[in-house]
Amino acid sequence: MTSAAATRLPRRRRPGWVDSFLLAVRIAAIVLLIWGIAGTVVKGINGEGPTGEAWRDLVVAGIAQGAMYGLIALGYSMVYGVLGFINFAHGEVFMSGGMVGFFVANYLWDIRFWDTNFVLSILLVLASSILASTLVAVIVERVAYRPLRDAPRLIPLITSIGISFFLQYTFAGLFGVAVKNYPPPPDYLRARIGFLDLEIEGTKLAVIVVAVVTMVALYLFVEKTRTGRSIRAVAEDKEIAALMGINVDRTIVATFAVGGAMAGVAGTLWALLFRGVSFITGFLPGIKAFTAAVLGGIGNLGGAMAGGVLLGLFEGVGPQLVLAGFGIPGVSQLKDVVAFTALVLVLIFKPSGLFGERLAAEDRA
Amino acid sequence: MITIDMRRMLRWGMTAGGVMTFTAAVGMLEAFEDRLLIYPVLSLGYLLLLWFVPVAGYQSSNVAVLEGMEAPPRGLHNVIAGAVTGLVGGVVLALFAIVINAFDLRDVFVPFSLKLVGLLTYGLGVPEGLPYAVLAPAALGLVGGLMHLLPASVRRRVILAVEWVVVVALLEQVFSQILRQIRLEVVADRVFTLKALEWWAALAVAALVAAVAERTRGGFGRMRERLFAGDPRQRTRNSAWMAVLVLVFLIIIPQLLGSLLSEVLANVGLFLLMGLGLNIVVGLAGMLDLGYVAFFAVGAYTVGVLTSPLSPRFTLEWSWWAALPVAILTSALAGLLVGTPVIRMRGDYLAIVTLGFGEIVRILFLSDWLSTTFGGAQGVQNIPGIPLGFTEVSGVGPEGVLYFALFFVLLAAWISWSLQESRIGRAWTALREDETVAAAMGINIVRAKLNAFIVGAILAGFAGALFAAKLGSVFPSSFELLVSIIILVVVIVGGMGNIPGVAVGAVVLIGVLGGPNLPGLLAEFAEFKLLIYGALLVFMMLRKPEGLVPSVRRSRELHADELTQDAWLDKSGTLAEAPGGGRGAG
Amino acid sequence: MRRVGLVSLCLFLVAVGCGEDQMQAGPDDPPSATSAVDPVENGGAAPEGSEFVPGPLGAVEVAPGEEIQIRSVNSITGDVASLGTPNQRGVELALDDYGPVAGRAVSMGTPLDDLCSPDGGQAAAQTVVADPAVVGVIGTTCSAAAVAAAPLISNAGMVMIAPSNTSPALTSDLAGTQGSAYQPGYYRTSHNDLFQGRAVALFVRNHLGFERAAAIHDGDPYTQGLTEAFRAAFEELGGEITTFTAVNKGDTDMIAVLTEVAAGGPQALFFPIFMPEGGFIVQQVGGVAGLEDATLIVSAALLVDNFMELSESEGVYISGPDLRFGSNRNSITGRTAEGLLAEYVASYGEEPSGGYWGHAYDATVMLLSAIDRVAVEVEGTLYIDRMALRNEMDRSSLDGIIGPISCDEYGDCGSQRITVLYNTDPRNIEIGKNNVVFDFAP
Amino acid sequence: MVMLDIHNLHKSFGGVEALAGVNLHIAQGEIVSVIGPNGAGKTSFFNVVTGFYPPDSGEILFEGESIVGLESSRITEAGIARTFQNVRLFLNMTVLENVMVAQHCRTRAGAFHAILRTPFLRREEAEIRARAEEILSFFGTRLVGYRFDQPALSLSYANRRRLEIARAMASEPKLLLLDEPVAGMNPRETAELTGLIRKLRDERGFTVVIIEHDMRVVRDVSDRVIVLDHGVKIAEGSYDEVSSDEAVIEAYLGRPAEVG
Repeated sequence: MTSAAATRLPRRRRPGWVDSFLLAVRIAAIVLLIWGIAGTVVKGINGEGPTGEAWRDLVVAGIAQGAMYGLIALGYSMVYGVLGFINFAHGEVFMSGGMVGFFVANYLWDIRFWDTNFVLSILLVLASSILASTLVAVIVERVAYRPLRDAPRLIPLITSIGISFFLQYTFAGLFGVAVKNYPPPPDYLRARIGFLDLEIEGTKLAVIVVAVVTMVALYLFVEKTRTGRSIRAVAEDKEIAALMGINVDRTIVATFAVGGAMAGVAGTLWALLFRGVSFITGFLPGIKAFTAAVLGGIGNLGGAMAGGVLLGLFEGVGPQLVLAGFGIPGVSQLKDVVAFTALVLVLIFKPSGLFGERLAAEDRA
Repeated sequence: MITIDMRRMLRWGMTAGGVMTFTAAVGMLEAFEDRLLIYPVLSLGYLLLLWFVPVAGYQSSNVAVLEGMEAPPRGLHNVIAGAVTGLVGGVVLALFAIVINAFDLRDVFVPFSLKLVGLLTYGLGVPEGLPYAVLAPAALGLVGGLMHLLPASVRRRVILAVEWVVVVALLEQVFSQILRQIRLEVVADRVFTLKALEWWAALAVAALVAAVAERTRGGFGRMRERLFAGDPRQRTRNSAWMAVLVLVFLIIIPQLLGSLLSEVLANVGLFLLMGLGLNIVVGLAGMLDLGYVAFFAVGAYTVGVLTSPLSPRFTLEWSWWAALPVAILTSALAGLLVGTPVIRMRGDYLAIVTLGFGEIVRILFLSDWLSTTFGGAQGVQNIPGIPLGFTEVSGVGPEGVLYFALFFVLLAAWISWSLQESRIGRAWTALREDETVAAAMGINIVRAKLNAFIVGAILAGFAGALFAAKLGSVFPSSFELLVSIIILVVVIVGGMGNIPGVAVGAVVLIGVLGGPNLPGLLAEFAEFKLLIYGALLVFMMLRKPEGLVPSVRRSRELHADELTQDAWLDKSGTLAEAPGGGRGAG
Repeated sequence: MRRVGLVSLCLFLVAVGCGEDQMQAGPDDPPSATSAVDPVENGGAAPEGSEFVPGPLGAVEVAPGEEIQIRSVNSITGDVASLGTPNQRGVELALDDYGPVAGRAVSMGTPLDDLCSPDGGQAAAQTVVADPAVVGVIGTTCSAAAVAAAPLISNAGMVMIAPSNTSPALTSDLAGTQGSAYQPGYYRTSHNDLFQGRAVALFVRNHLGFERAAAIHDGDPYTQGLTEAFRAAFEELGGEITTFTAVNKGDTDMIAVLTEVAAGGPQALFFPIFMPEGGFIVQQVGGVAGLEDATLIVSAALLVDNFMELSESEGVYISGPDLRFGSNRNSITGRTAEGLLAEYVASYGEEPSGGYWGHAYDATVMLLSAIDRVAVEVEGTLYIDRMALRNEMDRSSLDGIIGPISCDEYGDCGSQRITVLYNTDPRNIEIGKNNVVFDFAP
Repeated sequence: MVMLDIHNLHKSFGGVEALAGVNLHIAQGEIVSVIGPNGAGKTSFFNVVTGFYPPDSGEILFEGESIVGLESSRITEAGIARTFQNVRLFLNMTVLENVMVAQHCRTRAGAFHAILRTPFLRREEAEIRARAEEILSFFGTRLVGYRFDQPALSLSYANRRRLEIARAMASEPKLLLLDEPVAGMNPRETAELTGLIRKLRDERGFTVVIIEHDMRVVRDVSDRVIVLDHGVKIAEGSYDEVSSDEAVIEAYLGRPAEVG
């Protein structure tokens, strides 16, 4: 019925100078990307750059680091979905899990239990780390965030900054400022394990497997269980959820608890992968995890994990793949530049994150 | 019969016990045990340990009096409640001392040493010292309870006197320097011994404060009403008067204070300059910018690279005055470059992307790749001061820097006030209220937001240029993410969208507590500074979210519900959107 | 009650009035410190008939019963707290050991924080300079803070002895030309980076006989300066730097940087960075193809227990000042290195988390002994002449915990002995701490 | 002279086709009512015309020029102003500021003028304030005097509706789109507003398009009535013609049972 010929297809928006600027940025990004990668390929061909095997290790390390970010980002996305503000203290919740886990692991190492049956001790460490992180997350929610539930979103954000400082320097006061090293995992876990045709270090494989398992468990919890459904309802609209008989307070506590548990798991994986933990270990990963949550589309749990892995890859592989092609010296120093530039470009191409945000009505873009 | 609410008393007692145990466990008691406040009686460590007990004692029986309800009678039960609260707190503390004494937890909890046990039991060790460990808090709880018996006005004055004694004792350095600066060091030497306030001097200060408070009874309150009077014309006349008064006060201050306080005030000036800039972006236009330090860095590096003889690439050695306009230009350009992609993004995406830009700029200045221009990790050094006729204003003589900082702050205040009271300011406010409707009213959202970004960037550029000249060297470590966060906190805690608010925020947070890289007046809290900072932030946001000196509009926004008794629409109607506003910074 | 308020108020105003005319702002002449005697005899200020004539920089006057004021300015917050806190404790222990000077107690005042940044350093220096009774400063921890603090402290005529600054810019290039940030009155007991850079280059090039090396720093002025010194010295000796790159503080995944380094196929890797990044590199380097047999060299920043206890730190060379204090004895306080370490653990409940506590101890003792020699008692008042103190510091030489201390004309007082230790057994790090495989002295 | 000309306008949200090919025109100086059952696409029509959502296809000509794809602020500048179904005022700004801010696109004082407080700025600010006060006086004594400096959220519901119209007038449009202006008002206020709408056209020369459910208002005020249903125009003409039109009754009341 519509006579297509008569009406030319109208452009979506007549481009102002801002749109043309963003278009230029998009084009420039693509051109630079291709040029960088081409440069690296050329260097690779005449044997300068890292070998094929090195590339694989880079990718695996990026995925493992990304899985870590993803696990913390899950907590971010859940809290953000329900309460809608950036919880700066979530990095510290992750750190508290790591720290408590250290003391348990150290004790097990002293009584020589660690290297005799490692599996049991790592489970003990995992349990203590989850317990600590969940406890800290729930207490923080009860004391600082509950009274501010109806305040405009900037107020709890400043509170979370205060909590972040408070937790950091409480742990510094209680446990000292020195970096604490977990006992080393047993050799069979550190050796390289053949998986498909790849050779991956045991710890990295464990980290990826546990991250996937945790992700699936969380997905089942959120999608299938009653509490999960009420969390999604509260995330959609607090008032309506209350009308439907959902105890909003208990649901929000459950959200914080689950977010804390995720961070606790991440704390133990940190111990396996990096082993060094201190009172400021939580701040930067917290920021990176939120970047991952935004990259994947805030509020979208699958997006958070995928965003985390992608961020890990951008950081791990990006500098070598793109910047080295331009012959820039000391590319690893520009790791964060690549990660944040990637975030900006993704948000320019797709304003609500890669996998689209799932947010309450009034928060939607 | 007056019933004492046992549950409430127990809760306050446990809280008091918890606070005391935490203070001791974190190591604050031990760290400040040797810093005497009131000679020879009170040390800072014990003050930090026990300050909360009288507060808890008072609160445990303090029933909130609502309008229209007659206040419950105050009597003996208040005192008993206070004492019991203190007792419960003391028991908790004693248990803590016993636990530390019994088990050696030192390899886990570093501060749990026998020395701490000695302190908790006033040097008598576990069995003998325990009664004192319990009775001291009980006595303080009793004092808290006794406060009920005093009439309200007397109680307020006693609290004020105590607060002032603690402030004078803590800020001993400031007061002794002021006294020395005005030739009264003989007074300073007698009043302060071993950096503590003599006990009789403490009583004198308390008496003086009580006298002054009694004379200006409620004067401060009256002045505040007149200041924030209803109609705008009278208010502008008031604020003009206020501005002149502040100006005169600020001119004579550097002469009065000497170098230490001029340094602190110069730093406060720098942060206030950036606070006013960020206030335009966050407070007026409602965009949550977490990467504001990038513009500060651009301003500082521009001046550094152009004026320093050791600048790696260009050895232009311009004067600071020639470099300033270039610094403004480059920070404006940076504002444009950062602003444009960010404009279309929603609240929290904007926050994380600006945070990203802040980190990108810092790492590029730090990187070896660009070190041939910006000096990499060694930064740019030997930046000359600001040539002013015969002398040169630089960090060595902070008074000069303070004058410059004040000049720039007044300029920034004028710019943000004049923009706020113009059509651009109205556009920003509308934008913050409801972006889509503002667009429908003909406001070009993109241009309005970019304006805010660029003006904010220029003010940060000013601050950067002054910072480079003051410090004489520019290192990437001065432009951490923490700086952006602290400036945001200054704007929010001070009073978002309100110039005097941001000023008060800067003085309190940067001057007293110290900025990210600055010690501030309470320098001695060194390793516990951020702990106290964090606790203060949380308390501030729970008690007074609209800020220390809120703008009329901001407090209306936060308390919109109480203000509108006659609103026809239900709470969830249009009103619920009002505080949330256009999904801006809220 | 009301009259009391009025009286004190107008007293205050009168004081302000008469104080007005004395002001001179000008930054060039030292602040007119009333308790420090002004260089120009002005009227009745100086006591009659005393034969004490202050030098060009003025003198500190310490009345009977008063304390001699010195200050500690170190990084005691943030991620460098692990280096700064032991420095401050070194000063505290030195004060306890040395006891009173010329009959007066010595007070460190409130410990100041240089926040390991230029603005922190300047602010702390301002706090120090504001109190004219201060004689000298032990600090700063980070070179960046010293660059900003030194001008103020030197300008105030005070003396500054840094326990852990190593940047060449603060003193000299060891060949007679003054460093760009040198200020008169600045001394340090730590070594000069150029020595360590040259020592490590010599060790890698000659002792180990390698031609290809790589370097990683972490964007801190200290580590970047040291790797820069190493690169210059190594290339001078005919070696080739295959990769010169960096990580950021807070990075955890090191595979990326190690892959970048592995691409150049170095025989040795020098990364003088702090924990935890240093630990992450050592733990992850084994998994990177091409670096399996690369020799790892670090600096004293990692001469800490929680690094040396890492199983992967076996076989790592640790270059740095000769921390083999062993049986060294401080000739003035008589305290041995082991005794000081034991005292440290007893009073602070943890092993020192940084390597320069010995340097801080010796710096404090050096300052106190110099004050002792310079102070003059006249009618009960002790005068410490600032210029005389500086000259005394230039001349002072003593045997410290860290070894023999004597200052060159630009303030490098530390024993420039650089040693390279070989960490043989992470389970017993004491062996590693004394297992010197290479020795370098200028 | 045709002021607004719509050709074959399509807009769908996900599966729902809100506008399925709307064709209509508005002449200069007319008062036109747009009516239709709930969900007929009336408000979507307003939102698409004022640039809130770009149309999927079709043409919108305002005074002969296409305004498809323009930012809503550029469309307001072109001369179309609107009010909202559920009053969306700037609640924390004062009554006067709400009207003053709407003159943003008609004034030019930039940042430099503001900072230097130039005479041009002072004159323009005075003009803005005067014009705002004049427009507010259009509604009699309700929104003047002490009301100027009161926050918009303290106004009663009817006054908010009036303020929103005043705000729309302030951007000096040629075409006023009023979205259910009398919804929720009592009969007396409805009658008064109906008179005001006619005054808008007669005294101020606005062309007015109203979305309205109250048929008495439609009858009293509109020169012409357009009926939308399921995103399509099903009838057009005077109120009497339209109210007797077979399709319109069926759209509102549904098909009589027996025909089924």
